[in-house]
Amino acid sequence: MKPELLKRMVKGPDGVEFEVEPMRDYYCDAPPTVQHGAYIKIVEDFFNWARAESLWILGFGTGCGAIEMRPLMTPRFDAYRYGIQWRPTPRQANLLVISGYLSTKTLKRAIRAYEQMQSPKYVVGLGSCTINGGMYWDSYNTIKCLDQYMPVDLYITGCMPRPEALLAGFEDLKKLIRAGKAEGANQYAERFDWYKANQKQVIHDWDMPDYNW
Amino acid sequence: MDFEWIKIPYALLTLFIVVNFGMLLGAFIQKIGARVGRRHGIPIWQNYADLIKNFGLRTSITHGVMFYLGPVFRLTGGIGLLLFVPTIYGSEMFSNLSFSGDLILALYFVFFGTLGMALGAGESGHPHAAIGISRGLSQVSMAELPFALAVFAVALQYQTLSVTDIVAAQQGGIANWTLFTNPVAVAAAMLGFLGSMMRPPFDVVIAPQEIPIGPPTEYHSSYLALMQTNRAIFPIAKIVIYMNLFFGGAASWPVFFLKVFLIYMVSVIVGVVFPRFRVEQSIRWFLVWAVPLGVLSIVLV
Amino acid sequence: MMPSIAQLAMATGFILILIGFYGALTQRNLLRMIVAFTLSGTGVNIVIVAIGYMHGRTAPILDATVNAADAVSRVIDPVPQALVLTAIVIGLGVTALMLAYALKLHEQRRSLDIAKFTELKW
Amino acid sequence: MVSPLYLIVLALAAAFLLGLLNPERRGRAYAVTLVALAGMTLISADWLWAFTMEGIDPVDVYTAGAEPPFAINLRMGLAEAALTLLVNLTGLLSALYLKDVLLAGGRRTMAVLLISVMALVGIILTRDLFNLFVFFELVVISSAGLVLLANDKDGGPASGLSLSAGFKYLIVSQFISAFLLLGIIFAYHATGTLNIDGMANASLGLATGGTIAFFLMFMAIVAELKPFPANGWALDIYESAHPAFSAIFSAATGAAALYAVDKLLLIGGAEWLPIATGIGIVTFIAANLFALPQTHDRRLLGYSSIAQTGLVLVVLGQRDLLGDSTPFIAFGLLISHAVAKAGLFWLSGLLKNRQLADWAALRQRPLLVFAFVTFTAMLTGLPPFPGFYAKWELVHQLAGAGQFTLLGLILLGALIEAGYLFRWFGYLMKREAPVETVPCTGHKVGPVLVAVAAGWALAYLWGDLAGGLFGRDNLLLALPLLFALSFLLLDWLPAWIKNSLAIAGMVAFFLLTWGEYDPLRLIFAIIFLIGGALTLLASYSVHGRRIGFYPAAMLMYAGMVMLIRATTSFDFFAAWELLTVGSYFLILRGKHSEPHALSYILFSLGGAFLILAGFALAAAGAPQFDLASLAQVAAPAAPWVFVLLAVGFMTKTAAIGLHIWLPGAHAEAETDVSPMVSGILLKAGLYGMMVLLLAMGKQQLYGVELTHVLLWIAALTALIGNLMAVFQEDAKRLLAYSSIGQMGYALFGLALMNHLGWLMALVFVINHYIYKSMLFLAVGGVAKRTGTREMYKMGGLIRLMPLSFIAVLIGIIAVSGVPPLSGFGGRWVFYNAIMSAEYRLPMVVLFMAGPIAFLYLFRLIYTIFLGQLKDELRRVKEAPFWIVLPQMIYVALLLVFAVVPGLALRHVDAYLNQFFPEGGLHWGGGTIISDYGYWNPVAIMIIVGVIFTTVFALLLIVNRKAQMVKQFNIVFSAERPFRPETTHYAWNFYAPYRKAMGFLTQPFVTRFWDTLADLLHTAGDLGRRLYDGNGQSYGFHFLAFVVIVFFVGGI
Repeated sequence: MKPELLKRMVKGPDGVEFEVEPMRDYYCDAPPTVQHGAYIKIVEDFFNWARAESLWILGFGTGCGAIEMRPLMTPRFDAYRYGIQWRPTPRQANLLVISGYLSTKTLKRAIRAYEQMQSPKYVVGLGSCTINGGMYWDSYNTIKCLDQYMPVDLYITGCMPRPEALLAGFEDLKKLIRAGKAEGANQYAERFDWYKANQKQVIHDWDMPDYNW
Repeated sequence: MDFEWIKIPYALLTLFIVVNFGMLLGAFIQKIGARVGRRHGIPIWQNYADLIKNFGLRTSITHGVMFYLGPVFRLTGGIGLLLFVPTIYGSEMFSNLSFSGDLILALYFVFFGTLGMALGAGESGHPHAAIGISRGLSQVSMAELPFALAVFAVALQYQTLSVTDIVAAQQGGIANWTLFTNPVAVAAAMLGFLGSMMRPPFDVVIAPQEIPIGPPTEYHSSYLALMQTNRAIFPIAKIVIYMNLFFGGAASWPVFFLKVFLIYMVSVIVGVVFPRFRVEQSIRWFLVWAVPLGVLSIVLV
Repeated sequence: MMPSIAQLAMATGFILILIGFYGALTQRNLLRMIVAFTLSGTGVNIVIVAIGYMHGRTAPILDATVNAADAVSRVIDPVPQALVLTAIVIGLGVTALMLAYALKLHEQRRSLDIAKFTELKW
Repeated sequence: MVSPLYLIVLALAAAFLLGLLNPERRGRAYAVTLVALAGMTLISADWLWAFTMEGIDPVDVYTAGAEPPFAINLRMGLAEAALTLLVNLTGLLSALYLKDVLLAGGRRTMAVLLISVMALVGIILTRDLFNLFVFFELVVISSAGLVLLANDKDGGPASGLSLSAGFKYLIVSQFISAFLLLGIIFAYHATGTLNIDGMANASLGLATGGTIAFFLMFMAIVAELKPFPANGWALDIYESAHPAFSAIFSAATGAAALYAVDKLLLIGGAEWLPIATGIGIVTFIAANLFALPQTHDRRLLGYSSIAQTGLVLVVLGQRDLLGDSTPFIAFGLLISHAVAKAGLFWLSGLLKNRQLADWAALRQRPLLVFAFVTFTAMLTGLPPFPGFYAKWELVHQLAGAGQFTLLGLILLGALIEAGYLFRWFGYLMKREAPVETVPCTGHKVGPVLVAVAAGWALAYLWGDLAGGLFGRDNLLLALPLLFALSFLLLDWLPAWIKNSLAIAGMVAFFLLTWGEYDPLRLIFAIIFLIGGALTLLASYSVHGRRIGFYPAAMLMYAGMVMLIRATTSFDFFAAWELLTVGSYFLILRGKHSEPHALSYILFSLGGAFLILAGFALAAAGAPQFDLASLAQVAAPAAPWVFVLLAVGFMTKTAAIGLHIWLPGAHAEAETDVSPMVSGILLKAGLYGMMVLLLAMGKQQLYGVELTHVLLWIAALTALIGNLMAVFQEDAKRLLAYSSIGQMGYALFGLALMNHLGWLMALVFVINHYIYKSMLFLAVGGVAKRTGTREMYKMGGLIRLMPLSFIAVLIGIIAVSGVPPLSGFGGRWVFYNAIMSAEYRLPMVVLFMAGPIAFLYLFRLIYTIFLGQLKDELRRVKEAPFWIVLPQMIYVALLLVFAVVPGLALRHVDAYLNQFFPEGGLHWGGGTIISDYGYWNPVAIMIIVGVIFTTVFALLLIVNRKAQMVKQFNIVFSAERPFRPETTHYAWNFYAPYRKAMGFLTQPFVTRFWDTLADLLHTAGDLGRRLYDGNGQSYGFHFLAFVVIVFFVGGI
């Protein structure tokens, strides 16, 4: 635990000393809950259509695959015409693209970013490294199987997958969403303990709350 | 000029038209921007999808009361601004709620949403939000100045503070527009306009990667939806003021759509051509180029 | 023309005063300063007497030679004489006081140099 | 009636009797001394009674059975009676004070004291020149003896000091006596008489050598007044002698010597008056200047004594101009000086250490602090003391006669004097007290208290005298002032009782008098009285006795009430000074407010002097005039009157250039004082401007329209005030600068000189009172809880202090002028007002200032209440109830004033019609209509409310399940924040703005005033090096003085 997260005694302006426990005082520690869709199916379908047509990707590159996302914004591929946009903050993003191998160090950040997104939210794994570690299958500091750590809705294979493959993948994701099958967030909430245990197994300097609201 | 109940449905009608126009206009403008970069750009209905999606998100968080109220202030500011100014000249129906105040009311009500939004973003506790606000307020404090001077010049020119009267004075041909009767004031105001539209070169306030979009960095879901709605209304409400003061107002909806679009295009064209200013650069730019014009316009009236 | 005795006395008086002042301002020794002041005091007294002097008259003492009846026309002005007496007395008092001061100062500081007593200033 | 001769006889007899007593029975000798002095005092008092109450004629006493010129005669008149009473009483009290010293020194010491007093009485009574010389010599001898008293008491290494000082004194006296004797004998030679009246009749100046003779005498006697530069010896005596002797030396010797000069001037006639004036004014200025760098208390008092004597000499020198009021003025100044200086010297004897800052020890005894305050007020000529009346008369007469240079110099000198005196008082109140107990023995404190009592008695007396002379009411009988002063007596009560009394008194006074005000004044009356009572609610949060707070606060409020009730220039000015002093004491109460309170009082007094000069100029020789008749001031003087008064009033509104006192003063003041001095006090300046502008309207000076200049000043004030506020880290300083800006707006409105401009100013007056009081209370409450005023050290307090947050939120919306709150009303009226204004360019500056307000307002609320909560502030509680309560009342008031501004403004609007018939507002239904636009506050409030509620409801429905998170649950680029301190973006919040606009915030004004103060200080420091401590130099100074006067005076 980093020192700034340890309990500490502080003295208030009135001279009274009291304890500050950062993990409790500074972070919300409520666990995630399963969120149900709209009660009326047609409404939920409508929302799902909108979700599919408005995919906001978190601009966060984890590995070499990040370089394949840039061309999507260029005139050649122009992902915007499919309702795909990039957002700089996880609060406003729905789609987390794990672009390539994920070192344990980056995993921590990826988890934090993922948990700070609002549900429904989707994860797309890019390239073979996210599926089975790829060429880094025996590396000491990359994870091999992304879906042990966060619920992945879709993998796009390749090393690296070309932008066209990404576009195709996103189209597939849209279909999943429209079909109401992209419920990764709920899956994460349901199997929260399992995911956490997996995550903590590889992240040794766990210096954050269990769920990053 | 007094209140009647019928004004409420009329005002709601204006609101409805403007919201939709704003959504489509926003997307259209983005498409134009995309075409400049030789892309297709977003579909024309993209804003609707985004809005619905954001309303339809299942979770949200809140940092506190002001965080919650921030977007409410913002949208109230946008709607209020729109409704305090008559939209269509000569139409009792679309004079909205302008009986409650004149031009000065509109000018100051602009800040209602800004202030509320700044407070909400402030409560999120995110330093980037605060940095963005710091930049935004700094820039706006100078960008508003040429506009305010121009407005004063125009009010002096027509000897009234009533928007309706100012529009009335510009009727009877294009030569009567303030644009031609008082070009200096209009030039000053339009330079100020560039600064208040949050488009390049004056968009360092919402620098997307440096301070992830600044003030709204913590906003999401339905909060963001409210702000998107406001984003459709507010620029138009603002442009309506410019249109009424400087460009002869609009006597019908088609003219309205056209004029608003063209005025909007001014900032778009400038925006796609020029790179970004730093805050102090833009303040100096306004001080050196726009403010003297505003002063000149006051002196010349 | 020969100056009259009164003019001579007056000139002497003023010269004494000036000498006294000069001495008081230039001599740093307290005792010398006191002497200088005594000189100037004497000068002042001489001037006073000289002012009261009238040519050909006698001292304002009523005795056998001067009777009360014609005193007014025969004696010199008595007032300056009276003043001089008083002034001498007072001068004596002040001189004594200054000497006492000088003594005390010397006791305390072992010095009679006026320039040494400048702790109080500004 | 006892013959005045007995004054001398008694002293002599007692002195002889002492010689006969057994040297060991010291107590008996002391008793004899006291009895003799008491007897002398009684005789003088008896005569004074006879002259004042029974109105008898002056009495001549002939000695040796002959009339002058054949014998010496004494005269007892009113002046003599008063002066001998002063001398004897000072002698008596000093003898009391010297009890230990005299008992130790024995009968000889007592005899010397008696002779000293006797000689002083002789100087006053005698009408014979040579006799005068004798008495002077006696004074010299006895003084030289008494100087040494310090030896016995203090001992130690400093004991030799008084010895050398005494010797220097003797050296100079030798020169003086030589001159005096020579002068006397030549004068005698020329006129044949030694009698003063005889010589005056013989017109000495016409006789051969007469002028030189008089010149010599005059120089000698004037030298006894310690004129610049022939006064180094006196300073050394003041510094080293026993304070009780210094009291005599300053009060009694000074008075006697002045009277001697007065008598001498009878001989010299009118042609010598300018020389006396010249010597006096040079001495006054020089001594005050040299006192500035002083740190030794007694030497400082010495400088001040010299200065005061110089001032009285100026008055004597102007007596052909002042005519019958000369005694009134001269005595007013002299007696204030004597009582105060004696009291201060006695006070200094109670303290061990001699540095000014060591006087902080006096704080142990509030009564003595009060004594110090009384003396300081007397010396600086503050109401209700005699010096105030004297100053008023003097300035009026001088201005009436066109003596502007002299007038200016006198005021300058007085300001410098006030500077070092108040700086000293600041030390006393604020510096760290040395560890020593101030003795409280009766015989030492008694004289001080007698002096205090005498001071207040004289205040009453002069009030009466002035009342009789000029048809005024006695200031001390004014109900508000009496009410304020009564808190001095009640100061032992617990604070909450006094607070209740104060509130009740203010409300009651308002209820009693509210019918008497016109609408304009009514608004100010409401703000001063009811508003004041409201801010006092916050004072309930302070427990204990709170010594000194209520007299000060009530004095300020009394001054303000008297200000709006004043109808004549005199009443107005007196009220102005009272409120200045009261607020100064209030401001000084802050923890670190010493330098700020000093700059406040200096700017205020400087301003007050300008006002005084302006009134004097306008009065054109009359003792006072109706404020309304300012309008009739004739052309050449009128613009100058306008300038003087306007600048004077602008010191209070803190217009640019005169604003540097405000930020510190307001920021360092106590929590409940800040709203008083900001929300309420500043309005006094505006009120002054209103009175001025209403009466005088537009004035032109050298073709420049002064209201135009005012517009520029106001606009720049608004701009700089706002801009400076943006860059403050200290919350209260931010608010203080914001006040400067707001006052700029209000001043701008007034300077517009049209109907709506004035209305706007009034809207600002009301609004500024409400929101600035509220904000200061809120911020003060926060600062109280968090223990800091630095905003970046706060943050995230919204949940802990929600009520304070609401107050600040409403406050900043109102200040910024955003609809629907009341600030918008001010902006709307402003825009309508400038539509018909004649000048446009100043508005550009004002426009620039407008949006800047958003910057600092947002910073205020964000850095304190939003953002990240710090570790140590996690347990902070809401501000105390009594601080929150008034805030909530203000919130309600703001809302009410926002919805129905007509409640207050309608009446003012109607009232303004008689001054500005054009351009009023039309109040129809809910809509307010001007010539140019319209505004419906009710509709705005409803519309905004409805839209807001609807949108809010929508959000509530959609967003009903929002998860409440904590402060570190923010997206931090996929990291987490380190600590709240590093996450709260607050310090240097507007860094980019500073880059762009910081060049406008260069502290030019501060630098200007600092440089000016430095220059004065350096000048004083250089000048005083003249007094190098060498006795011979002092002798030389005297001779040089004579030569200079000879040549400059053109004799």
